Amino acid sequence: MRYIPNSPEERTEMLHQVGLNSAADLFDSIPEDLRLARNLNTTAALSEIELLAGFEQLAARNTGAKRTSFVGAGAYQHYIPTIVDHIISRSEFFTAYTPYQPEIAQGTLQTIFEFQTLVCQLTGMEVANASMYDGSTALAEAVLMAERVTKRSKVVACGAIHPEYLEVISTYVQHAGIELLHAPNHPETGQASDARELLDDKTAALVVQSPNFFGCIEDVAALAEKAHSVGALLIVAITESISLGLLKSPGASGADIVVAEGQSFGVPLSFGGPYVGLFATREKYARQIPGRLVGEAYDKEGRRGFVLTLATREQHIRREKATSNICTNEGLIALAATVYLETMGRRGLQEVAAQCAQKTAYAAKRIGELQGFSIPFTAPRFNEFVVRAPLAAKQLLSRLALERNITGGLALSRYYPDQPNEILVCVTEINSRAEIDALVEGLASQATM
Amino acid sequence: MRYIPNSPEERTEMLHQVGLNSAADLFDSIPEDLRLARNLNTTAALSEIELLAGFEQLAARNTGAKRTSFVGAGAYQHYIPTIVDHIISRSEFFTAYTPYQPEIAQGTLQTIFEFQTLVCQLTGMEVANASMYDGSTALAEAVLMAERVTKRSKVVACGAIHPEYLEVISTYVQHAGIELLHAPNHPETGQASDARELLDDKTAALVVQSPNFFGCIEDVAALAEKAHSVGALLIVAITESISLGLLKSPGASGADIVVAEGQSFGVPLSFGGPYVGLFATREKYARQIPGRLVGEAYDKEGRRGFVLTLATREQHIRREKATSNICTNEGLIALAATVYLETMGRRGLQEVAAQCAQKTAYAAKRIGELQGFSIPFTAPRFNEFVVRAPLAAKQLLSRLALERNITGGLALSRYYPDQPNEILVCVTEINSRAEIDALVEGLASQATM
Amino acid sequence: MKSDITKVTTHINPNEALIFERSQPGRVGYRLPPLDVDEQPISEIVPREFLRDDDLDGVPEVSEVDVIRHFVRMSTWNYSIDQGMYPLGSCTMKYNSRLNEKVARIPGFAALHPLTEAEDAQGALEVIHDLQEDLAEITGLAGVSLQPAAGAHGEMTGVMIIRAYIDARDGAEASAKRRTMLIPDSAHGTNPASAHLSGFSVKTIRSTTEGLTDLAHLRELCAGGDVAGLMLTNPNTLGLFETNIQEICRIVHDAGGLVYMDGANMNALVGVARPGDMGVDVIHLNLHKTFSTPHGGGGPGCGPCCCTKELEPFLPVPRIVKEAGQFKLDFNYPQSIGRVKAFFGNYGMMLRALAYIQTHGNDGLREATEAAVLNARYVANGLTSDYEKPFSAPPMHEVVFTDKRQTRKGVHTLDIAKRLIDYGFHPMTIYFPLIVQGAMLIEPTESVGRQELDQFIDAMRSIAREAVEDPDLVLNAPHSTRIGRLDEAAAARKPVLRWKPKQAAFAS
Amino acid sequence: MKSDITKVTTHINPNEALIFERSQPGRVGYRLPPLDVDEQPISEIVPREFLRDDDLDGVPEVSEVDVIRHFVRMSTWNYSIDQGMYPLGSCTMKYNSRLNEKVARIPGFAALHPLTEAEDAQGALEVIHDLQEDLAEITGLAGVSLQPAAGAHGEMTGVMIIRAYIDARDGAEASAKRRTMLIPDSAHGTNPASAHLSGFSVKTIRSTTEGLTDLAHLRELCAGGDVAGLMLTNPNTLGLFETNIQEICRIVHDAGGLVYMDGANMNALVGVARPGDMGVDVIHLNLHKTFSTPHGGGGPGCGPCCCTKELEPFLPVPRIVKEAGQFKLDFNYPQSIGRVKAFFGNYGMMLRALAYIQTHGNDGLREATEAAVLNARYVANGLTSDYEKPFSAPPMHEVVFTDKRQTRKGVHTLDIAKRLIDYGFHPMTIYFPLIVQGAMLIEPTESVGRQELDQFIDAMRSIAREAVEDPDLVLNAPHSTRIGRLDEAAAARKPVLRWKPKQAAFAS
Ligand SMILES: Cc1ncc(COP(=O)(O)O)c(C=O)c1O
Ligand SMILES: Cc1ncc(COP(=O)(O)O)c(C=O)c1O
Repeated sequence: MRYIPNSPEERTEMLHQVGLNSAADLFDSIPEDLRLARNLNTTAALSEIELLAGFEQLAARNTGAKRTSFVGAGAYQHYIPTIVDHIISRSEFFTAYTPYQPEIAQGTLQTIFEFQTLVCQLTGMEVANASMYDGSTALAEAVLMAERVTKRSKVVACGAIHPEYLEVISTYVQHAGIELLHAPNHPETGQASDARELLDDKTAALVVQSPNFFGCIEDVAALAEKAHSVGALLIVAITESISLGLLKSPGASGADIVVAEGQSFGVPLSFGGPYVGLFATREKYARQIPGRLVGEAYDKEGRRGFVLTLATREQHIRREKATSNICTNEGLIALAATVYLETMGRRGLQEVAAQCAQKTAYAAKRIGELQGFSIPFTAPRFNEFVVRAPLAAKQLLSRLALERNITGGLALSRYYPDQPNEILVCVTEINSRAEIDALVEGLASQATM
Repeated sequence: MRYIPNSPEERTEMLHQVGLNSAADLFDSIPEDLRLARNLNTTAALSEIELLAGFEQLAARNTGAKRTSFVGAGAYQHYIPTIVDHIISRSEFFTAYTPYQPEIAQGTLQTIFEFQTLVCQLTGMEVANASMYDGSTALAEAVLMAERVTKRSKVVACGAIHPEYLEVISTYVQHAGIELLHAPNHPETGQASDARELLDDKTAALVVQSPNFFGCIEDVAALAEKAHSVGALLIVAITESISLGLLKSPGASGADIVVAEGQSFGVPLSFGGPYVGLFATREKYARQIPGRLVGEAYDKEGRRGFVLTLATREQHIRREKATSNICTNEGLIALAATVYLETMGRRGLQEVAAQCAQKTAYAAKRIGELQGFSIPFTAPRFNEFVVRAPLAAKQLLSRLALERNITGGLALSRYYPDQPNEILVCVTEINSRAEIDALVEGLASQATM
Repeated sequence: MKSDITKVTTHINPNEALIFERSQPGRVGYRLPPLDVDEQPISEIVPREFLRDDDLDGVPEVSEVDVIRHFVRMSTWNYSIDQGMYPLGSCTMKYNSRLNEKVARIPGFAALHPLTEAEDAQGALEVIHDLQEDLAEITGLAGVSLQPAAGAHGEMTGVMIIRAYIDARDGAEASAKRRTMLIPDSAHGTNPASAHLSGFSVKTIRSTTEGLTDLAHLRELCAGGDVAGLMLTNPNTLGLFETNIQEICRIVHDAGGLVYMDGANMNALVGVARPGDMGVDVIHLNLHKTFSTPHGGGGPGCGPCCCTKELEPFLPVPRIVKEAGQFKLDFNYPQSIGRVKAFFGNYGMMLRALAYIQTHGNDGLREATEAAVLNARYVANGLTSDYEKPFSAPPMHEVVFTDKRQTRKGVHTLDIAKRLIDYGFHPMTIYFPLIVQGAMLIEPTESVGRQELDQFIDAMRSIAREAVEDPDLVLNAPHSTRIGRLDEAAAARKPVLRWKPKQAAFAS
Repeated sequence: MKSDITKVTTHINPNEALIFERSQPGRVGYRLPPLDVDEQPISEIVPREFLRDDDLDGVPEVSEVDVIRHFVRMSTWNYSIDQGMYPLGSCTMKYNSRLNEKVARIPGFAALHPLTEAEDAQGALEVIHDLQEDLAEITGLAGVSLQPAAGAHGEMTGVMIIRAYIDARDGAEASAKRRTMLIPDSAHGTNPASAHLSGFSVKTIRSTTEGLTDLAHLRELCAGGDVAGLMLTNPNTLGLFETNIQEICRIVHDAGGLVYMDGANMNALVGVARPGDMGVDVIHLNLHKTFSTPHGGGGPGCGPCCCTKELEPFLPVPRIVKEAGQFKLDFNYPQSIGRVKAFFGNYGMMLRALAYIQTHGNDGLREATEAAVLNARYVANGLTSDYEKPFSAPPMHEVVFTDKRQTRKGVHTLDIAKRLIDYGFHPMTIYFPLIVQGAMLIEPTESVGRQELDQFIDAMRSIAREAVEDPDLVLNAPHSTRIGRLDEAAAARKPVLRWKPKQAAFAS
């Protein structure tokens, strides 16, 4: 096996050196009847040529990957600067472990420190951790943290949170004695309705996503004020982090915990992962944060370095009393996001966000003018919006795919069977005007059939 | 411009610091009337997205790149281990210059020393240089070196040398007062004919390619003996270096200078370049070698290192009296070849060569049995052979391409208009039995049309 | 076999400031295509009060060249697998194949949106399905979910499955009395943390002086009738195979509990023995350990959860199933614990792991296990003369030593670890497992050749000598790195967790 | 602006033996698909006497992991552009864009065979054609061949074109009397070497004390009537623009000669001035300098040859031409000097150079030139107080200083260069051009930011101080590298150019 340095001959010599006759002897401590007497029933070894051919064939059957796409809904296609992949492919980064030995891991540690800083700057918060698995688990952890911080057990979730995020929250909190309430969204605006009646002095947190699942920008400041008025925390979730280049930061609007999916920052769609969860909060809650934190430190000569810190929060020290069970996080993806953010920089992030908003406005305007189509929600939007079609969305979309090789959006019926005609459309800087116009024509042609 | 670190503001400050008002002032020493008053008439700046889309479109028009191919003739498709590209993409290798400062270039120097050693081992020679531009220029330089070494001016080239190599030799020697003679090949065997009548005491070198352009393995030992009998050198050229894994080394057969195209060692076809020329000879001629040489050296503490050596042969010291004008060579491609050779290793090189020979034998046998087709040359072959078709090769091949998406080989009429029906077919480890069978069927179907 | 122990020397290494300290107004590292739709005033699209008003103050402005140099320079400060042996016990730092990286970047996978309709993502779903089948075969456990993003996530999933199963089996009321999870004192911290997340209270099982689970104590704890399950690592974190595993499972099962196995150490078992055959009910795997998906400086991982047919109905949804040659998402598992992550999990890691399995082939998987255990045995053999080996049983894929002999001279595990750096090695895992005072847990993996193992053994022995002859040399190590030991206590006392512009640095 | 001059520190760095010293019988790093045709005895395919009989003795046997670690470790011994400023004068070490690397690897190009029929390679040929057009526009010279593989190769091509042109113009006999090529004493070594390859004898032109071509001497040499041409570098290798270029061309032309320009220094001119407009007849470019194709530790390069319409018929064949929207190979140039390389030249470099040109855009190309010249001017400005600047004229893209002041204390250019390494910089080009005693030729290029330029200036100044206060410190530099200065004299005296097995090492 070409990945194993020692040749069979060398291994035989080593076996003798440790006083054994055969490789089988290495497993003497395993009871005879537990040892597998046969070969595993997995494939025989493949060469690179065969293996690549096999995966290329599989990839070719992912017809969806080749289409012009307007699907977002928690995973977004954005331009990824070429250097991102080159840097995360450096042996020194991708084949290193968690930086437990700072003297030989400063490369990883300083990049995480930069990541934490960037997350704070973008979210408008004071502290951020070294990453969570993804946006959905970060949100679930935020809910658990709110319960720890407030010692309250009720959590109110605004309606238009990504349905899969809501499912993950429910899974996480099911044994934590937390009562999860859902506040409906306003049918016209599409924004969170006045949740005041659900909020009370038992409420640990009000949870809102902005822009929400339907693309509507929420009035975060107003919600923060409502939450704070009953002593609850406001948790803001963001699935489209590029929006932070244009929209007021949750921090500036009064959020107490901000979580986000960082995939939009230079991470390929890759059928849903690996992505990276961003987690930020107020300095006063720093010791309640789940996951790893990197901090500044100095050696005897006063040289600056960085180390994993506040470890007493974590499972390897606190065990069952830890702030979370997370250990391995999304290090390399956090690095990718860091490279992306530093490459795009201050002006690039602003321009990407502005282009998304402009192109989306253009698309929404043109689709809104189409015979038979309407745009139900009136709230301001960033780069996603709901379209109400004159026919079943699934049917319309599969025709669009077949006839024009366009994935026109997400049929909301996937999550809301009672909304068969609604499509969630996403437009980013990747979508050219020509593609948008093709989508509009495609929709028009379907309506008039 | 994102590749230029200093911002316009910074550059303005710097201009003032050096006492200038504008960028234009930087060019005061250029006469006014020579300064370009307009913008260059090249394209406006493109973003990564636009640029990649443009090149992808161009690439899509290279329909030949997508076909099953049996073309060799000096450039061969072989399996390239994935790690080759990863290693040559290391910043430390591909963004370094020629190793002029050994203290901070040992990475490059040690790899070149390994390259030189591997070339010696494979060719059976005693010294090898750090690379030439490619096989064709390496051969031309070999001819010039033979003239220097022997102080003789006549060079005899066996007939079946790659036509483009012959053209390059003619260009190189046209002003060197060298007379270039061509010895015809034997019509049945396809091997070099007895060139004895052309050899005399004015002959600097006999030049032979093996396997030759028609795929025939030459009797190098016999030719060496002929050359040496008149005091001439034998120069052996190899276009398919993989053959060295199976065939007797030129050194073992008495060659004095061996040059080869190293493309087969892990280098993509890339429409003809960059490739890498291998150049090896006898130790006694070391000071006559063109190009760079790396040698072992030690520092004060006796630590081993490597340096560029015997520089007195080279242009930067010897100027017009140098052994060659070459300066920049093919460093990174030599590195790729080194990675390839070390990854395949002793056994891998033997297996690749054996598979090429076996599959070629299979293909030749099946095609030879086809109604109307014949295999003109009887000499033993490695992985190429000539097929004589019952119709015009160009026509046959374009039909094969159209109907079966197979490039069946090279129409020899490209170089030999008097051989309209002949096809040079190459089979490597990349070509599966199924592909070979498809070629055979394809040929058969064409014959019976 | 004595080797030349100087694996490293010192050489110039670039310094590099924080990117925020490098930033210069007006520098840019990007370019986008010009906006191709008619631009409207942004405030007509988004009302002013919702717009950012800080102009992204503080976000760096640098050129592409600055970025490349920034990260390339910082990268040279890291030790990595590609530079050599990385013997972190319990972490299985094996070679990360370049081939697998290439596979994960094939556009047909990398550009595929997770909400693509199943019929347009058949290839991607087949990969998930095939990997599920392979992992089921390797573990001997039929039900598999690839959704968990890492080991701890898989633990949480597995423990929740146990809870849901018992709820269904005994009914809510009876189940409510079973809220105890048994965990050995040698277990990894994520085990109790995950049990806690699932609402269990943890009871700790003692290990015997041989480093194995104390059966008597286990029986005693099981007697209470409140035991929902046991979380066992096997081979355990001391690198020892739990020889009584069958008996252990019997005891727990008889007490009405289920057995969870932490599969982090599967590199000792793949192709040799299967947890399912041992009586284990549910397990998590670390694809980023046993199946070589890159650790990436802390992740991403992938922590599949495998369980018995009986527990399968409780696995997270969606399940990826094959019906009439078609691959589809199946949400119809009413007893499922629910979703633990958006979409399908860390898909890119699944591609790499499947490539690993197919590249090795069934014989290669066993060969890797044998080579890994042999390397650990070889190191154990080479160090016993100089270091205290607390347990006599032959180690599997990793071996634990202690600093007992060195402490006499005031040299502790931390010092030995730091001194190893001067010899060019990444230190082993230290002070874990917690039950072993001054533990040094060494896992070479199969990816190290004999010469380097010899270098490592020689380095460790040389350090043992230094600890006697020149303790200060060891106490002040490392001596060859760009920075020395950092004051972690001070860092935790007044944590600085982000960069701030100098003037603002004092505020807050 | 004073900067923190510690650009580097020292850190552990891996040692690594030669692969031949690491090789172990039986190790393998490859796997091929099984042979899928019926195997015959090899000797039935190739007669025994033609088969290898040494079993490839000595060729290494290592695993894939060994190979990765081998090269990754060795790579860390290199300095590279990605680590910082690389001010090698005349070499134009600018940023190598990752985007260009990606372009060159697009399968439609990378997998394309050079003998593909033109109609099946239209995209590839269009790239060649477009690059030819762009280079013609940039140089102001209409005829372009991309066939030469590097600068020296382009020189040979250009000089042969001059010879062929004169043969055609004057007839063989008269032409035979024109065999002198004039080359300034400051020229790069490849110039005379290339002239010699084309059968010319070289006469050297003096430079004036201002560092420019001595017109009087030029006139004198031209008087002989034997002059075929002049090979001039402009800006010359002293970094100075030949202000009299028009007059120079006139003199040579009047004498019946042609003007060849060495375009290695085009980074000072692109978008600002065009050789064609100056009267130059033929030029070579170094795409691996001005157009940023990576230097790769010594190559590959690409040295296009550009010439006037008049000389176009003599360019190498095949030419790539556009006819009725189709791109084709045109061999029909009876006066061509012939082919200088198999196939089309270093195609991969052409892709990168075109990507460079399109990424910059016409304004960006000029911007890069301005930034490059400004950076050189800035360095010149910063060093004049401490180092001897032999020529007063303002430098273009590079500037030459000497060790004149430092030699008083016995410190020479070589020592200053080696000491720069301790400060984290790659040294400048030293002892070139030959006419300047103790030359230090500094070319920062546009790819360096102001802070690093300041670091460089500070480092140089600090070395100047050290040369006075502590000369030995400089004389024994570098002090921070894994090896010290190597004994190159001894290496050349008894050259060891390849590894040999120990026992055999003495034989031969
Ligand atoms: C024994 C053991 N269990 C569980 C874990 C947790 O796995 P992860 O870090 O992937 O969450 C680890 C890895 O650190 C481990 O070593
Ligand atoms: C002025 C000058 N001319 C010619 C050359 C030769 O170019 P190349 O090395 O590409 O052959 C160089 C590069 O070294 C140079 O600096």
